[in-house]
Amino acid sequence: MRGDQINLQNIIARSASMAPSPQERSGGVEKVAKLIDVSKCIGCKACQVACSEWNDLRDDVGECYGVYTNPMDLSPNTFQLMRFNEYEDEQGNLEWLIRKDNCMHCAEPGCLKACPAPGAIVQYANGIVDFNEEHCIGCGYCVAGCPFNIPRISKKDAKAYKCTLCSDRVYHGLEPACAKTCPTGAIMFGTKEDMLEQGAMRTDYLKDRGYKNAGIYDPAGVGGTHVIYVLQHADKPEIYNNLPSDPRISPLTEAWKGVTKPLMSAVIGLSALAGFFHYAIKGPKEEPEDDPDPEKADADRALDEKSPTQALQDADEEGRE
Amino acid sequence: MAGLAPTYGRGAMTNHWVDISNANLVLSMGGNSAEAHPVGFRWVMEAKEKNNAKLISIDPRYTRTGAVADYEVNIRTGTDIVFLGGLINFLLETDQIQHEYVRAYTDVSLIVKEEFGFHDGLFTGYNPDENTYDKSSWSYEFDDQGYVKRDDTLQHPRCVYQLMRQHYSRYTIDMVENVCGIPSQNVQEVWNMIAETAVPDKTMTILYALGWTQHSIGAQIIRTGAMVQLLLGNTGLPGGGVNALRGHSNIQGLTDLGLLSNLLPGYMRLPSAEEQDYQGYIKKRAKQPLLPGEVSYWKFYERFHVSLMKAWYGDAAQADNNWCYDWLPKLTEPLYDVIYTFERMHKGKLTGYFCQGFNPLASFPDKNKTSEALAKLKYLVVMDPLAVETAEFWKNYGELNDVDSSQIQTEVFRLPTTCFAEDDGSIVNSARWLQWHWKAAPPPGEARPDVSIMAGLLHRLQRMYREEGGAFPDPILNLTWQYSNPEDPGAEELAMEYNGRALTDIYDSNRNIRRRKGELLDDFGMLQADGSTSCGCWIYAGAWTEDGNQMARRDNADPFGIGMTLGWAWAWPMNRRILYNRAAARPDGTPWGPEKRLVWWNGHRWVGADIPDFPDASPPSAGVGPFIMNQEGVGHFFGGSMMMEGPFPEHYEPFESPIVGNPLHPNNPQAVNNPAARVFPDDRARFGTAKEFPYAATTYRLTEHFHFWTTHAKLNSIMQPQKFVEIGESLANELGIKEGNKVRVSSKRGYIEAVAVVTKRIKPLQITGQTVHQVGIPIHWGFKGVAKHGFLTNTLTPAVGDANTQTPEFKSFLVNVEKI
Amino acid sequence: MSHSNRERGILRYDWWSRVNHWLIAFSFVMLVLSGLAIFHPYFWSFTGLFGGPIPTRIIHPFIGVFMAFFFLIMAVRFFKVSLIKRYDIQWVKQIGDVLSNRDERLPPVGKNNAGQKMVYWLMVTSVPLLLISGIVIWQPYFAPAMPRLWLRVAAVVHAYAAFAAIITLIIHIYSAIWVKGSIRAMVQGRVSKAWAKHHHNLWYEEEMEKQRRVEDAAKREETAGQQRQQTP
Amino acid sequence: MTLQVTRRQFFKLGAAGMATSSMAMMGFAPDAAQASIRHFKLTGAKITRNICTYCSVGCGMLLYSRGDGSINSTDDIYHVEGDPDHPVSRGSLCPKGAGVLDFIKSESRLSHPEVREPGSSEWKRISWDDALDRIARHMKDDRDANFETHDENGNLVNRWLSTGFLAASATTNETAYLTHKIVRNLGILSFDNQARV
Repeated sequence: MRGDQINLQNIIARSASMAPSPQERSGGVEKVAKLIDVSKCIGCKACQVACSEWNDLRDDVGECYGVYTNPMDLSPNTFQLMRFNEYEDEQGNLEWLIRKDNCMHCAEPGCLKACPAPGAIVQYANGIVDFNEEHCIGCGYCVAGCPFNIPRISKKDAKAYKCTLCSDRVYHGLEPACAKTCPTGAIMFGTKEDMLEQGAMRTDYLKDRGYKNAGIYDPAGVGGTHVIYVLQHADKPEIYNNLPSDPRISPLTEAWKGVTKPLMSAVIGLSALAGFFHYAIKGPKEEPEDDPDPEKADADRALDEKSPTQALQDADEEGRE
Repeated sequence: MAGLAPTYGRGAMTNHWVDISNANLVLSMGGNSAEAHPVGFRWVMEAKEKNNAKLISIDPRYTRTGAVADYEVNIRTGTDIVFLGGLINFLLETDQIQHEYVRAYTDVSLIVKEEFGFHDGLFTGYNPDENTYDKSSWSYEFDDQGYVKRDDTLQHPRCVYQLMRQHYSRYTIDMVENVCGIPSQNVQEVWNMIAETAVPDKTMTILYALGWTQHSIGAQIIRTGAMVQLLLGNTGLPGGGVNALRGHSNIQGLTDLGLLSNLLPGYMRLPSAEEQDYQGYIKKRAKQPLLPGEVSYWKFYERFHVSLMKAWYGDAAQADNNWCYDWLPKLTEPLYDVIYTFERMHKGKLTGYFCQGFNPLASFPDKNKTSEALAKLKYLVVMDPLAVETAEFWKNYGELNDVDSSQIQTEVFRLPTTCFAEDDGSIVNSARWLQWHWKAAPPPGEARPDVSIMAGLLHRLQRMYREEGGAFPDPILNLTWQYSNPEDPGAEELAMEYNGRALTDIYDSNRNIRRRKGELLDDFGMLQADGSTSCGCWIYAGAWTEDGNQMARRDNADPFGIGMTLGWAWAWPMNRRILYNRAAARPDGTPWGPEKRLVWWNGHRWVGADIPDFPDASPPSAGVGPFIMNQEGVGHFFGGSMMMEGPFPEHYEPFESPIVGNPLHPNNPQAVNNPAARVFPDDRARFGTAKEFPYAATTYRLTEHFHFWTTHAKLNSIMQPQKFVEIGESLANELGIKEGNKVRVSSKRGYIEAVAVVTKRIKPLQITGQTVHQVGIPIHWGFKGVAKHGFLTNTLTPAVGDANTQTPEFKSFLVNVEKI
Repeated sequence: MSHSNRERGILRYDWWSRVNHWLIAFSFVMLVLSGLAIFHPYFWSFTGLFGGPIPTRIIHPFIGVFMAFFFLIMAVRFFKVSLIKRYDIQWVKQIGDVLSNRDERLPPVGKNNAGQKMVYWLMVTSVPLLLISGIVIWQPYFAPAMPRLWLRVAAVVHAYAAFAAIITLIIHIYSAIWVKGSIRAMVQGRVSKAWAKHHHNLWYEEEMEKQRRVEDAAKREETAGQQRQQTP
Repeated sequence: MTLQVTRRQFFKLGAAGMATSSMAMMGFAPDAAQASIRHFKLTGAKITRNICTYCSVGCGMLLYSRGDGSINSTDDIYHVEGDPDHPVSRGSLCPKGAGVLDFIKSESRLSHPEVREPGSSEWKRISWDDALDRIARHMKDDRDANFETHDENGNLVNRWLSTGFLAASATTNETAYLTHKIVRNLGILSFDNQARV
C-alpha cells in the first residue's frame, strides 16, 4: 500500500488539518474534469455498472418502484445513479431528462470543510476530492456539508463513501471507469480547460438545434466543479431531478466550520489563560482560616469551634455593630 | 434477414457500425437502437455531431432512443408498412427520388407479366384453403433470349415503376394517420426530412431490429424499408443502407453457417424431397443472369456445394455419387422452424430435443404450450453455461412455473458448458465482421466446450453404429474428422476447415499454379466444382489463409477517415465492409459526392476505401449492375416469387389487432391478416379478441439486460431488479393504477404479474376513430437467476410467425390489464 | 478515625449531590475532550484518550446521554437554590469587587451566589440544546433519517451550545480553584463555618439557625432524660 | 480511606494531562493527515483480448485475470473493460458488457453434468461419461426407430424428424460449424437458432 500512497505534493487540501500542503513543485498537475453531456445521454446505466465493477461495489438487488431509476438512491455501494425525469414543458412537449448523479468534486468542497477527521477527505492538485475511509470516523458531517447530497454512510462499517472520480485510475493515467465505458460519449474526461471547451462547443451545437438555454453547469457557488454538465436547459437545472440551481456551501456550514471554528477554539484557550492570569494577579480567595491577617484567621478558626447558638449571637452582635 | 435478400441479394446488414457516422439522417424504426445496441449507437451520435445529422425515432413507445432523437414519433405496433408505403407514395408522387440511381441500379424499368395483379388486398394466385399463393404470375416478361423485357422510359403500364406507383397510391397520408395513429402533420414532417436525402450526396441510414422482424408481416416491413432506400439512392453508399441490428453476438455467424432447418452453410439450401436429382438441384440454385452481362454470383453454386461436401465427407464424396447428394436430409415442409417443431412436440411426435445455449421455455411464444410440449419428450438435453429455465421446466416454482414434477416423464440432462471467456474462436458481428477471441481462464468445475460435447456424442454414436448397425449410418461414419485431438477439435483447425483448402494442386486458366495441394484458399474465387477444393462455408473463404488468421487482425488504421478499418478482423464476403458499394459511385464510376467517396473507377479498376463488392476490373462502360447476387444485377422493388405474401409489401393487421378489420381492405375478410401465414388450428384457438383483451401489447428488451442471461449477473440485476410493464398515464388513470402497483397482464394464453411503470412516454393513439392504448412488456426475468424472479413474458405471446421466416409475432398482440 | 472531620464545619453538599456533580463533571470533561477532538484539528490528539478517532466518535454521544440524565436530576434538585434573588443583582453589579477579592464589600448571599446561579442557568439552557442537536446528528442511529437542513442546523447549534458550555465550565473550574475551600466542599461535602459565613452569609445563618434548633431540641431531650434518670 | 486531593495535587494532575495532549498535538499522532488512493487493481494482471458475448455490435473486451500461466497457478478473471483499440467500441461497453464479469462468475454457472430422472423433482449429479453414454443411447434408439429413408411419395429423404436441435447464438463459428456438421449428418431437420426470437 505504501507504494500507492499518493505523493503529498499532490494534495492541495485535506480535511481537519492545519499543516499546509506543499505549494512548490505543484505546477505540473493539470486540473481535470468529467463532462457529462446530458443531451447525449441515453440513460443506459453503463457508467453505473462500470463504476460498480471497477470499485468492487455490489449493492443489493432491490425491487422495481415503478420507475427506470434503480437503485432508488445513492448508497455506500452505489457511487452514481442515473436519475430519470419525464419532463413536459409548457407546450406539452415531452423530454426524458436523464441525469447521472454523482459527486461533483467541488473546487470548494463542503464535505471537506465539514470533515473533522484529519486526512479523511483530501483534494488532490488535479481537483479530485477523495474520501479516505481509513481515516474516516463516520461522524456524517460530510453528509451535512455537501451541497449536492452525495456522501453516504455505510451501515456495515460506519464510514462515508462516494465517487472517487476513480482517483486510482486517474493517478495511473487512465480515465474514470464511467467515462471510459460511456457508449455514446456523453461522459468525457480530460483537463478542465479542455472539458470547458468541449462543453462550449456542445452548447453552441445545442443552441443551433433550438435549445436556446443550453449551457454548461459549473456552479460558481462552490468554486466550480470538476464534474460539469452540459444541459439543454441550463436555466432550469432543477428539472434534471433537482440539480441545485445555485449550490453553495450552506451558510450554516460556514457558521459551524468557518471562521468560528478557530475563533471558538481561541476563545476557549484565552478564557483558560485569563483565569490563570487573574489568579496570578489577584490571587485566590483564601479560606477564611487561611487569611493572611492572623487575627481574622484566628477569629475564623474560633468560629468553627462555636456552637450554632453562639454563632448566631455573634452574628446578631455583628449586625448590631 | 428475409426482407433484405429478396431486395438486395443478401440478407445481411448492408453497412457497418462505424459507417453509421457517415449518415446525414438516421431513421431508427422497428428497433430501439440506443437501448439494444448502445455502443453501436455511438456512431449515430457521431453522425449527429460530425455531419449535423438528424435522428428520427419511430416506435410504439418514447424510448431511450427517443430521448436523444431530433424527431420522436409514436406508431401503433405492426403498422410500419402503412407508414413506409405512404412514404413511397409521397416520394413517387412528389418525385423526390434519386433518379439516376433508381434508373441505373433498380428494376423500375423491368416489365412484369400480364397475368400479375392485385385485387382487394390479395395478389393473383391466392388459394384460401391452403393459405398459399400460386406464384407463377409473379414474374417478368422475357424476350427470346431469356432476358427480361424492359422499358427505360418507365411508361409501360406494367413496368415495375408504374406497378409500384399504382400499388402504393392507396397509402395516403390520411390512411397513415388513421392506421398508424400518427397525426398527419408529424407524418409530413418526418417524410420531408427523409425526402431530403433523395439528393445524390446525402444519405439516410435505417436501423432496425426485432421491432420489424417479429411480426406476422415482418419480412415485408423490412422489404418496404429496403425499397425506400432504393428510391432515395441510399443503398451501397457510406452512411446509407438498411442495417439489421442483430441480437446475439454470433447470430450472424450461426445464420451464415446455416444452422437453420432449411439451410446449408453459406446460405445454400437443403434440397426438398421432390429434388431427387442432383443436377436439377444445382440447376435451380445456380441462378443465371436475367439481363445481359450481369454477375448473378449464385451461378457458381455448384462450386460452393461440392466444396462443402468435400469438407464434410472427404474422399467419400465423389462425382459419381453426386458428392453424396443422397446423404443430405430432404425437406417436405418449407421450414422446420420452432413453431412447427413445438407444434409437433406438443402432439407427441418428438422423442428428443437439444438446447445448446438456448432457452426455449423463455424465448418461444406461448410458454404454457412450450412447457406442455417439453413434458411430452422422452429426453431433453440442455447444454448451457447457466442454470436456465428450460432445464427446469419440470420443476414447480409456484405461480411462476406451476407444474407437477411427478407427472412429467421427460429425462432431462443438464450439461455445463464454457462461456466466451473460456474458449478460443471467432464470432461474427452484425456488420459481418469475423472477430477472433482468446481464452482467458478455465471454465468452472467440470464444464466443457460444446465442441467436446458434440464430439463425445458423435464418437459414441459412431461406435454404436459400428458395433450394432442401425438406420442409415453412412453420413455418420464417413464424416471427416482430421483433428489433432479428435475428442476436442481445436478452433484453429475448424476455422481452417471452413475457410477451405486445395485438395489437389489448382491451376488458373493459363495453367499457372494457384494453390498447391493442402494449402489454404485465399477466397471463394478459388473454389472448384470438380472436387479439388474443400470449403466448409464458402462465404468465409479468406478468413484463415496461408497468411494466417485474418479474423485476428488488429490494425485499426482508417486511412480514408470514413471508418473502413479494413485491417481490423475480417468481414465476409472478401473483407468487404459495405455491401453493394459499387452503387456508391455513379454509373460512370465517379462518386456521388465528395462526402460519399467509397469506391470508384480509377480508369483501370475499382479502388477506394473499401474492397469493391464488384468484379474489380469490370469498367463502368460494361454497365454491370451493383447488386451482384441478384440475377438482374439491380435492386428489386418487385420481389418476384421470393416472398410468400407477394411481390410488393402490403399491410395486414397483426393476428391480434385492437381494431376490427384491415382499414386498407375493409371489405375483404381474407385480407385482414397475412393471407400467407401458417397458423396451426390449436394456436388459432388461442388467439384473443379486442373485446376480451382490449390493449395492444408489445414486448421488448431493456438496455440493462440481455434476454434471460443478465438476470443471472448481479450487476445487471441491481440496475433493473424486477419485472415490470409500462403503462401510459391515461390508461393507468382509467384503471386506477399508480406507479409501483402490482398489475396482472393477461392474454388468451395466460397471465403474468408485474410492477407497473406508469409513464408519460406511452400515449393513447387515435386509430380509425377509436382510442388504442398500448402496453409495453419487457421480456426479461424468469424463475431462475439472481434478479427478482418473475413471470416469463412469453406466457402471453401468440404462436404465429412471419410467413417467410416463421419469426413469432412478439411485437403485436392483445392483452388485458388489471390492478391487483 | 480519630481525626475524622465528619462533624466539623457545615455540610454544604450531601453525598448524592457530590456523586451527582462528579458524575456530571467527569462526563462533561470527557465530552469536552472528545467533542473538541472532532471539533478542531488543534484538539485531534484528544482522540488518543479515547482509544482512537472512531471510539471517540462512538463514545461521545453515549457519554452525552449519560451526562444529560444526571444533569436532569441535578437540575431539578438545584432548581430552588438557583432562583435569582434581589441580592444576586447587587452581587453582579459589584462583579469588580468579586474579581478583586474585595469580598467584604459584597452583599451577603444565600447558598449560591449569582455566579453559581449563572452557571446553573447556562447549563440548564445548553445541555438540552446539546442533547437534542446531538441526537439529530448522531451517527449511525438518528442522523441517516434526518433531513440535511436539520443536520446542518443541529451541527451549528451543537457547536455553539458546546462553546457556551465549555466557557461556562472553564469559569466554573477556575472559580473552584480560585475560591479556596470550594473543592473541598464538593469533594468532601463540608465547609468550615468561617468559609460559609464569609462566602454565603445568608446560607450560613440559615444553617446555624437550623443547627441551633437541632441542638436545642437535643438539649431538651438530654434534660428530659436526666430528669427521668433522677426520678426513680 | 478518603481520597484527599490537595490543590497542589490537583494542579499536578491537570499539568500532566495537558502535557500528554500537547505532545500528541505536536505530532505524535502519526499518519493522521496522510492520504492514500486505492490500490490499483490491474497491476500485474494478465490481459486477454476477447469480444463481447452479448449483442452483435461485437465490442472489444479486455479480460483481466490473476495468474501468470505458471503451472501451479490457475487463471481467474476478475475485471473486464473495453478494448480501446477496437474500431467500433473504442473502449466503451454498454451496461451488459460492463457487467459481464458477473455473468462469467455468476452463481448460477453450472459446474457438473446432472440428470433429472423421469418423475423426479430434483437433479442428480452424474459423470460426463454417464451423461454422454445415456444421451447417445437415447439418440440411437430414437434414430433407429424413427429415421425416415423415404417419404410417403417414395422420395429418398434420409431424415430424422423425431429429435430436434436448437443451436446457440453466442458460441463460436467453429463450434457452430462442427455442430452443423454433426447435427445435419444425423439427418435432423428441426434445427434452428436464435436468429428468429
